[in-house]
Amino acid sequence: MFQLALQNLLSPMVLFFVLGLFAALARSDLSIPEAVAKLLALYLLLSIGFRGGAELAHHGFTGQMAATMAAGILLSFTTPFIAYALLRATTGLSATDAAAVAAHYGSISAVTFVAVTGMLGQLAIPYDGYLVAVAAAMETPAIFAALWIAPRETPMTRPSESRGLIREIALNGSIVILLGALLIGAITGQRGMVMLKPFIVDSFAGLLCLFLLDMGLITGRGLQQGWRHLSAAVAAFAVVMPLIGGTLAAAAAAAIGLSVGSTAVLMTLAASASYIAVPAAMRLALPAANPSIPLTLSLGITFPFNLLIGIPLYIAIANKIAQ
Amino acid sequence: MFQLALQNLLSPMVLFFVLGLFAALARSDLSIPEAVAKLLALYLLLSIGFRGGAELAHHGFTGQMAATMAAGILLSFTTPFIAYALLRATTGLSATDAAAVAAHYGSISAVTFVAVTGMLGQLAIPYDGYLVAVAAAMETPAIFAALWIAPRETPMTRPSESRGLIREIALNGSIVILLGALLIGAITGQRGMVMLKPFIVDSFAGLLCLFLLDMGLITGRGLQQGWRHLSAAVAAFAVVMPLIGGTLAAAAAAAIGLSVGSTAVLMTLAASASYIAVPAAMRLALPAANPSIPLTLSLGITFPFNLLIGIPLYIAIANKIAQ
Amino acid sequence: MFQLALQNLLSPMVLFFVLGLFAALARSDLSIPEAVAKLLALYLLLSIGFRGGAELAHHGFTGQMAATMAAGILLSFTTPFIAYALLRATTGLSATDAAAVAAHYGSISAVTFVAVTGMLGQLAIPYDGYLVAVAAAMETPAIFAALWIAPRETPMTRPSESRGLIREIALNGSIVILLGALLIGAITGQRGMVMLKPFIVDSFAGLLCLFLLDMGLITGRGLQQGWRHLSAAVAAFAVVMPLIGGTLAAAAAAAIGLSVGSTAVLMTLAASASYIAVPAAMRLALPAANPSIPLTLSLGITFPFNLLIGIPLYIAIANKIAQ
Amino acid sequence: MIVQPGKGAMQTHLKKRIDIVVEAPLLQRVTNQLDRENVSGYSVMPIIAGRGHEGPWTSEGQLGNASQMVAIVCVVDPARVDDLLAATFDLISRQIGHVTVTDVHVVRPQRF
Amino acid sequence: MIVQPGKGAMQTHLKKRIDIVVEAPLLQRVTNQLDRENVSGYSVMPIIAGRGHEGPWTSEGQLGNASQMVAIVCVVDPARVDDLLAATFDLISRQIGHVTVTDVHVVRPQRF
Amino acid sequence: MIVQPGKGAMQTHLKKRIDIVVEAPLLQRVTNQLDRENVSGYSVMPIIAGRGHEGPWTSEGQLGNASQMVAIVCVVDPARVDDLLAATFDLISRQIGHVTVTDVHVVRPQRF
Ligand SMILES: Nc1ncnc2c1ncn2[C@@H]1O[C@H](COP(=O)(O)O)[C@@H](O)[C@H]1O
Ligand SMILES: Nc1ncnc2c1ncn2[C@@H]1O[C@H](COP(=O)(O)O)[C@@H](O)[C@H]1O
Ligand SMILES: Nc1ncnc2c1ncn2[C@@H]1O[C@H](COP(=O)(O)O)[C@@H](O)[C@H]1O
Ligand code: NA
Ligand code: NA
Ligand code: NA
Repeated sequence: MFQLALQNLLSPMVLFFVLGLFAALARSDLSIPEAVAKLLALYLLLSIGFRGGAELAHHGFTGQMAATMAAGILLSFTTPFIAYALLRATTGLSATDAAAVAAHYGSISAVTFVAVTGMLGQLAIPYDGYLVAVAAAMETPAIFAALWIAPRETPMTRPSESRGLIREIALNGSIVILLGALLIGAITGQRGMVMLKPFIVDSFAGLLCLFLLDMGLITGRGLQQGWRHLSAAVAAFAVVMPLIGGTLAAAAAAAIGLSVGSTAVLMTLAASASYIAVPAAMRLALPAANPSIPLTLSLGITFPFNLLIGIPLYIAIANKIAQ
Repeated sequence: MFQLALQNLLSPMVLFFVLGLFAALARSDLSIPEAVAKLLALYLLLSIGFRGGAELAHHGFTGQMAATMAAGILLSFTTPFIAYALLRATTGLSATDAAAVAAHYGSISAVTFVAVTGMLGQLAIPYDGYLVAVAAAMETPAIFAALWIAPRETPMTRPSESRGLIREIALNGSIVILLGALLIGAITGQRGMVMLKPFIVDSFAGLLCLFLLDMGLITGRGLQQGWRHLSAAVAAFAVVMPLIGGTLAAAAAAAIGLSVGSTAVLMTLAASASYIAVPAAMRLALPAANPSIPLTLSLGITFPFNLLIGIPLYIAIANKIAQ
Repeated sequence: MFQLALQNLLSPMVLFFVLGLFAALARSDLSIPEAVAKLLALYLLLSIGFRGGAELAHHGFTGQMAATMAAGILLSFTTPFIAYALLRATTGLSATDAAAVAAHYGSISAVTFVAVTGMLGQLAIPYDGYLVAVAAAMETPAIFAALWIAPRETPMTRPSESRGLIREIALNGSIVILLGALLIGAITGQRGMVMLKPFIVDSFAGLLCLFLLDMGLITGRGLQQGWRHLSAAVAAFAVVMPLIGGTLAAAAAAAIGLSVGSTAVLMTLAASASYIAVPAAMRLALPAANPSIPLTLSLGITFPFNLLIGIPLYIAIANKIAQ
Repeated sequence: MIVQPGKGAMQTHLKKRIDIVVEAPLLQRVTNQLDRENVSGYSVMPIIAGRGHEGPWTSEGQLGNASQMVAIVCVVDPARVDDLLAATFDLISRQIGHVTVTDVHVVRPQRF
Repeated sequence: MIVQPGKGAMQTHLKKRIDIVVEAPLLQRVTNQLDRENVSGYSVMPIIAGRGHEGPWTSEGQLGNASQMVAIVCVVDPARVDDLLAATFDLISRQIGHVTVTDVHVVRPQRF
Repeated sequence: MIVQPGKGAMQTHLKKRIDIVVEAPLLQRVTNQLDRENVSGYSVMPIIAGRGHEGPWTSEGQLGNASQMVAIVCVVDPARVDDLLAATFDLISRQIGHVTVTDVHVVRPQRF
């Protein structure tokens, strides 16, 4: 376990994240253009999507896959209720703000997903390809849970807008690319893999480093701006909630009988909090919520917590409980 | 032939194009930053240019090359007259609009060129390196043909501007990078190829996928906006004209005695319609033409037609007629 | 020597630079988006930083390293005095302009550093990894020297600003990424190298070509605009000063007993002039200086001089004097 | 307003330029609203950084657009300003953003 | 105009800000024209999306610039407005685009 | 100003829009200054090319930001203009750049 944590902390990926964090906190002018950050995110999602699909082509559809998918959706829909209750009990956040934060923590962080697959790759621990689909399926149920929870003071103005909102959430870019690449990987299988391997597999670690450098930079900048929004209780939530989510996922994974790698991935997904898809959705659906609070929590505390401590912990636990 | 079409349709490249098309038509917010799209285009042109040059270094200057070059220029200059006559006979387009569309179809699409080389690479069918130079040479003659055809109602204001126009057309970015990389490939030959192979060859398929994803996105968005500019007759032109161009090129290729791969490439070039270089040139040279019409036709109909149906068809025909 | 110069001139890197130069001077609209240029620069710095660190992990800290570091800092701090004296004696530049130019020539060009390592890689001549740290250390002393030299007509307005300036200079992005990647390379050593090699090593030559294409473009555009700022004496300075800096570095390298590769790198660093970090610092510290003069000199004359003639010359000399 | 009568004097006409600064996720809602109001057109311009009541932000390195702002510029006839302000006020007042109205003169009034 | 006389009162002077929105391929023609008219300078600002009579467009993922617009901002002396409108009208009227003129005040009048 | 009284008439209020065009390396100095002056906010907009007394520049392919300009837009109460001009004049006058002030109307005056 300690060995694992150290190996994680001393991986180039994590070190580049720390470098970015340091640069931002030291107010260096190091910066990565927005277009580059978006290219890197697109590449990483496309890569894990495609590889998941190619792996899926080997194994086909199984009952385990259906069970894991159901578990993921359930986790995404139920954890917001836990998160909301916890926030209302332990912090002074308003009902609207608490609901918005709950949506972020029920949903998942595609970037954290990428990070755990990178770490598993380093350790040569395999995971099931269909988890890409599970990740995509876990993005949105939490949003609907949060809209259910949130006080309905501000009525959605137009039905056309709320229809628009559902489409925007269901078809957001990261879901489309993840599922699309998964499908293409499944269709083209080994043949596609041979063609794309130099780009999709060989360059992965290097581009992940560059991406985590950027994540470090924006995490650091977010913390510099956002810390004043955070009471100690709110900050504590951002560490406790991933552990709750991860524990629930561990129980589900054990019940389903997932492998070590898949258990670790499901735990990480449940433990992660969105900071791309859900923040945008909340600006449309819950405009009265203060956007800085969930962003600072998920990007500034939960993401580094998961990257530095959570992921090795989840892998270690998966090692214990999975067969 | 059917086998070939299926293999094309199920290639990762085409599937990523379809994914982008789907995302745009479903109004997903998936998007690729402009800077990334331009990087991908630059990379692809540089790669096929350099590889063409390195191949050329092997074979040197031949009579066949000169003949193919002449054929390409002739095709580019003459097909606008056919296109114009066809449009005026079968559609209600004004003389100016018809001339502008004709320029697009006489010229070539560098992206379609990249696609056919990708497809040939997959099938392990070689083509002659000098076709890169032929492609570059085919970009501009059509523009001059169209200016010749177009009614001269709106006189070019200044001689300095029309001189400027010729320079802008002859030295547009894609021509410079194609020919420049060709030259550098020819000069550095095998030595350069060894140095650059991981970047220029190995990553090609993956980056082409990403690029075609973007092409799918902009094609879908273009169709959404542009379809209302299109009558059935105008839309039909966008499918018929590539077949006419391809047939003429097939005849030329047979007369010259080109190989299967080179015949397929020349047919594809003639069948393709510009949507980067010529649209910009038309805004300067024929401002009275409606820019949406040729763009919707070439990007929204002819490009997907060539990608999905045309290219496998041209390869199949080339297989029949070439030695 | 002649052989070496030819091999340099006919390397794909230099040819792509020349292509960019040609395109800019011919006013082609070929262009590389700013975001892409910044990605390429980031990648190249990260790559040489990381490789330097991985190499360092092998050899550890040595006295030679400390001596070279000291020599580099000394060169950076002292050459501005020489440059200033030379400029004031031979050109009509004002004291402020001369001081600003001197800062550029005392400091180093990270891009030229990348170019010499590319050239040495092609020739399979190794150099010491710690030179990355030396390069980073040489960036800033020249700036302080120039502020010392410059006439103090325009007082820095606020102490907080001049403190800010020092931080900005010391923590500018290229220094942070170079040193950060060096550290990460040193920490992760061989293990990290295996993971990142396809990205960091294999793609290096190709991405360097693309980067030098961009450098050619901006050099050409800079020359087009900037030549009218240049008298013959000022232009001559931009060729003479690198030779002076290179000579001083050669003497230092010989005294320390550096290898051929390391001697060539130290000479190139001393001979190079900044055009990213120092220009920005000068706008803050010496606003009265005309920014076009040093930029045109360092980017328009000294960089191409070093790339085309200087680097092969420094390698040839290093071959003579080093053991 | 007649600018400098003389050789090239061009008649110009008063219009209003409306600048709407909103959160990026809201962009499409606002342009949909402008479409519904039948404005002749609008242009979207990027904002790369800023500061407001919530503190500073920058687009650098960002993956999502939730914390970013964009500017929508729309030149309209003065007679339309009030309707447009009313139409966008609903949207803007619930979210982060603001609207300014400026007098501008144009040469071809029928375009707007 | 004297803005608030008092400790730091700064004298400001009336100038005109000309905003020219044109198709991107036309950019250089317009700036060449401004150069010929000897304006003291101009700034080019990006437009990333928009809608006009031809429908909406966006720069996202675009390879060419044919369907894009850019904004050219030029601050000039009021006395120059008419000439500049006449000089650019030729270009703009044949293409897609429009021009607005706004009153602005500056501190250092001799710069423009 | 009351824009068209009637069904949706919205009361608008006079504010000033200050556009500061400065060299990119100076951006943070200017925004620090605005922070010190306690403005309610500002937006930074990109400039991608331009021409001034030193000749033309473009951001295309650039690695550094030394030769680039950015625009800082700040909407403020008319009473604050003079202080802000004085505060930024110090910075701008030593460097390359300029400042314009424009009358604008807003709906929610208390925001600025
Ligand atoms: N006075 C202002 N002038 C210009 N832009 C502003 C101003 N106030 C706010 N903004 C912009 O609007 C965003 C949101 O501001 P706020 O609504 O105060 O949270 C800021 O980050 C700025 O980009
Ligand atoms: N009223 C307007 N206000 C602001 N921008 C406009 C307006 N009308 C048109 N535009 C811009 O100019 C482009 C061309 O418009 P049009 O000339 O109507 O085809 C549009 O796509 C917009 O970017
Ligand atoms: N009259 C002007 N209108 C708009 N922008 C200008 C003007 N003059 C200068 N600029 C901008 O400010 C930069 C510096 O100009 P200058 O201070 O004249 O060297 C130019 O490159 C333009 O981007
Ligand atoms: Na979660
Ligand atoms: Na054609
Ligand atoms: Na130097």
